Amino acid sequence: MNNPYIPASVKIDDIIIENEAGDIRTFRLTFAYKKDERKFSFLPGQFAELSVLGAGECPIGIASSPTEKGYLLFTVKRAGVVTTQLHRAERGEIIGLRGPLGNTYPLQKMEGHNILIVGGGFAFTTLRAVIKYILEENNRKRFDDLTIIYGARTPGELIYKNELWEWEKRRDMTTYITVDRGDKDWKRREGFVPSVLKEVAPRSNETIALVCGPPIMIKFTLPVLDELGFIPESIFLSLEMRMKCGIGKCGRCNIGHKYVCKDGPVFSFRELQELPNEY
Amino acid sequence: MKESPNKTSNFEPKILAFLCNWCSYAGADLAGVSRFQYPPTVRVIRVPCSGRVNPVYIIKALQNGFDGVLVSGCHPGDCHYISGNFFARRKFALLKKFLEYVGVEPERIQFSWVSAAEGVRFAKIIEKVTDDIRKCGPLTYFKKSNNSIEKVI
Amino acid sequence: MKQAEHEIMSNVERLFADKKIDLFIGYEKGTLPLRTSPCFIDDRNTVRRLVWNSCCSNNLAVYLPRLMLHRKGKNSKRIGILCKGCDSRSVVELIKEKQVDRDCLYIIGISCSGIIDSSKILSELDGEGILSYDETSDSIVVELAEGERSFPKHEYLYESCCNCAYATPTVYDILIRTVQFAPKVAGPDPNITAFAHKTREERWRIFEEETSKCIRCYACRNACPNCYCKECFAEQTKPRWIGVTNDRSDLLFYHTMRIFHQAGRCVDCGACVRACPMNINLRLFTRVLVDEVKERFGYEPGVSIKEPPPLATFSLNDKQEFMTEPD
Amino acid sequence: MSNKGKKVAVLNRQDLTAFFTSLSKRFRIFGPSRIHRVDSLVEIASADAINFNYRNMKMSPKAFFFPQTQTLFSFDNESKDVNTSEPCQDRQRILFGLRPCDAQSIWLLDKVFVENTPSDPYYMKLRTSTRIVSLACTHPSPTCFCTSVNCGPDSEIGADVIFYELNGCYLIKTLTPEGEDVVAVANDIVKPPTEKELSEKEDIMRKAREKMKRVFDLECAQKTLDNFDAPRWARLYQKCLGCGVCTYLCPTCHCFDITDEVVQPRGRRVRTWDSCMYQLFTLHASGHNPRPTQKERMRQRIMHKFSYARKYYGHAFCVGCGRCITYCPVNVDIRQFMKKFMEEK
Repeated sequence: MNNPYIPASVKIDDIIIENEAGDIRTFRLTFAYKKDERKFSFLPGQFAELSVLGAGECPIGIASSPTEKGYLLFTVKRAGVVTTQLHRAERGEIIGLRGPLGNTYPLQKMEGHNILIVGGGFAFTTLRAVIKYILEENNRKRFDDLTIIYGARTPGELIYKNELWEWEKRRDMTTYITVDRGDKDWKRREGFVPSVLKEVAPRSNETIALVCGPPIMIKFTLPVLDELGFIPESIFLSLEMRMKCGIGKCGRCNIGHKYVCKDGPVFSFRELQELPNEY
Repeated sequence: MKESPNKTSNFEPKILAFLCNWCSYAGADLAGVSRFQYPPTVRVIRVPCSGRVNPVYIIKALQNGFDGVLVSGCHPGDCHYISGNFFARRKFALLKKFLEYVGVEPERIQFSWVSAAEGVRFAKIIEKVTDDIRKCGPLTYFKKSNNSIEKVI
Repeated sequence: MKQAEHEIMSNVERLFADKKIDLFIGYEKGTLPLRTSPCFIDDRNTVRRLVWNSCCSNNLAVYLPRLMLHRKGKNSKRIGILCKGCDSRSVVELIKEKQVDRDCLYIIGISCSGIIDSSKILSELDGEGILSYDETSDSIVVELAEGERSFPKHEYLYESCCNCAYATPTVYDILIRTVQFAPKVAGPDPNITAFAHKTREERWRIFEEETSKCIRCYACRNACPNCYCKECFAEQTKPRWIGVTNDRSDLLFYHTMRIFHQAGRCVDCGACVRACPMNINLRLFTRVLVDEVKERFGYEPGVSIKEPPPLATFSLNDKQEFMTEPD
Repeated sequence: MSNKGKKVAVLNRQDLTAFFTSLSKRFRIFGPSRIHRVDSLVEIASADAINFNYRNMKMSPKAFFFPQTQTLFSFDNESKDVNTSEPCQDRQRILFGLRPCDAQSIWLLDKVFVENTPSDPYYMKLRTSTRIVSLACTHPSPTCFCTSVNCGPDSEIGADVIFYELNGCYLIKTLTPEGEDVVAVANDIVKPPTEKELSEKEDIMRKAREKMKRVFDLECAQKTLDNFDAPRWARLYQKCLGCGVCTYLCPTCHCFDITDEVVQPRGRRVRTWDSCMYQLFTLHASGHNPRPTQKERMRQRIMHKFSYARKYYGHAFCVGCGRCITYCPVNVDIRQFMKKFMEEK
């Protein structure tokens, strides 16, 4: 009987330091054993528990899309005990991975609709996964136009920079990148994500909005989406809670009667309105 | 608590010593420089003052396999921070009494004053502490074992 | 006892009427026989809930640090609190440690003649349903299905109350003198001295056996007014001092350190002993520090606000007989 | 409780020892016995070690399936290779003398650890190797309220075999196939029940049920319970100390923590009990805490047992054993809460 608590071993192929402060790193992991890789089929929006033996586990969103074969990307900010150990890990080390866990972005519901992606800070990981999934050639035609609004506090805090500049040049999508406070050689937009969203004002009919970011950004983004005419059923949020088991048993990550690790992390705003606002 | 009667002399105790940077550490340094012989059973942690030693460190040491702990600081009045060792003296008085009361051999936790010029005194204290703890034998009843049986019943 | 109750109620009513306090912490009737429960009164007309009898066991000072934190900055009036002798000593300790300021409190002191240990009576009744209980000046009368039984109070007191030296509160704004029945003269506790005379191995076996009953529920820590740390050493993760399991050595570590953190601060109110669901006799180990501090530094916690705590001060000629001298 | 279809038999009191000796050949038997004035479920060698006049065990039986500390796997801290060999479980176990409320609590825990996929292998290993023989309650204690949470002194949910204590003999009802081979051991010493014994059992149970008048009605308390921001939540939590007594002694509380513990050179990932009443239970590494004060935590404990669990598992996660009432240091009484929810419209 397979044991959901035993992590599969994965090797760290590459570590990319994403921001100037150096406390956000992206880990490129490959499975040590082929049978684990085959079993690990996932879709954008899901997360996994990265496990460092001797330190513990932490839930991190899968930043790579299933279309990127052969490796998995995880972007980790140094915050607690496990993430500090992860940031001390070097290339070639073996760490543990448990997953895929949680539900995915509503890919069927998004088909044939426009997609608006609103991201903030380093919570852009699973959003990157869904963007890469949409931009895949045979997937791109299943979705209409794609608008991305992504912001961070300072230019140094932006993650996946080279991919951002690339997306800006593409014609089959529109990308708005903003920072709260630019520095001297920041030529692009400046301003908070919600205000940029109000200024850009994408059409709301036939559009699904995916939002993921720090609680403060979500608090100000939702009213703007409401003004623009987005109905709660078509706004999807990816939430972050303290998690341990990841399989709906340890009772820690619930919002009302739903477990964020099992029934989430992606919820429609309609669902969240029915649940008590304790998150 | 099975008290292992390992009183034979070949038991080499492992002792942790918190030495205050200004006096005891310098005293230990002097003992080494002047080639005074003392048993190599002591691992040293340098602390700014004997007052900096939190009892949690001492209990943590006993739990992680040390057989005894020595805390050594400046003589009362010599403290670089004026009153560090005075506060420490009160804290250690209570800690020693409490651990002795609950059943830890009093020789396992020892406190001393060694000034920077007392290399000989430092060597003699280490010898005395090592003999005392060798008499007590290895510390088994406080040590954390990694095959701790779970109460799975 | 009834007369003291009325005095408390009238005082609290007057305090609310004069707008001196906006919250009063007292005791209300418990839902279990021989038990009362802390209650928080915030307006005049619920003052009727307050009770006073020999089963008011909880130390109410435990709520003050978190209430102070909660009220910082808001210009709220004073907090009223009912204090027995030991509770008032806990309040003095909290004031001394800057967790509570004196002018934020309105203390109604009540001299106490010892609190009944309801588990002693209940275990004698062997789970018999108690319909109701009443109290005379020196005994508890319990009404059972088939008749009444009376229990003389001084035989069923908590150990801390048996040799309590501070039946009258050390700090108060109003003092209510109940009929004074003095507990035995405060002297060394017989079973503590009996424990002290055992051999070292025997004492350790008892210490290990008592702490091995612990299930890490932290009731002893959360019931103690002195344990107000925001993050307790037992739950720290950076660094992690002790393991989270109920491994024998972690339990020894936890209890050794939690008890030692009360050195020179513990007023021996017995709240930890009452709170422990596994009946660990914690007082057997906490009491030694209270006696040692009294004997070595001549200090008794919770008596005077101005006297500094023993470990926060020192004297040049503190005894140092325990120091190691090379022979 | 319908008797049809379920094998019922009667065992004389004196034959109990014989019943136990034949049982202990195949099973490890755990029964109630009083050690230092505390009733607990411990391994017993013979029938006379059992003490029958107990109200209920202090510790709930969940520790037999979901122990307070359980090693998930161990690893070598240097080479980081993992060893997932679980301790082998030798002979089958019997928990004898569980009260019906505790038996029902195990049925509820099965919903979390077994039916809620992916199922938990550690719990399954201990659960499948254990059979539950419950003993119906004849005189409940003042803190019992099982009749208010659709459980009862003779509830058969969760038990494999149930014993009813009559005067002079025991009426044994086999409830599940696993229970059959427990009773099969005593086939030669049991006899079919007579009408007198059956009616005697009925009125003993009726008397026990009457002793516990319903304290609150779960259905109508449910409606007002979901009012998440009702002012009463602000008054109920104030006296709670935030310790873990109620959750660690509760038979249906199943929250746990997973941590790594290293004692050089070996390490292990261990699962330990945790409590929603603790401050660090939901604290994020960023410092954000969705349940910052004791008000949210007390609300979570009540709501999870009486509202969330009903929506998620279809059954309230409370069996009315009363342990959280008896052992709370400040006498927080969950019956009082539920009565208040019922009275409030």
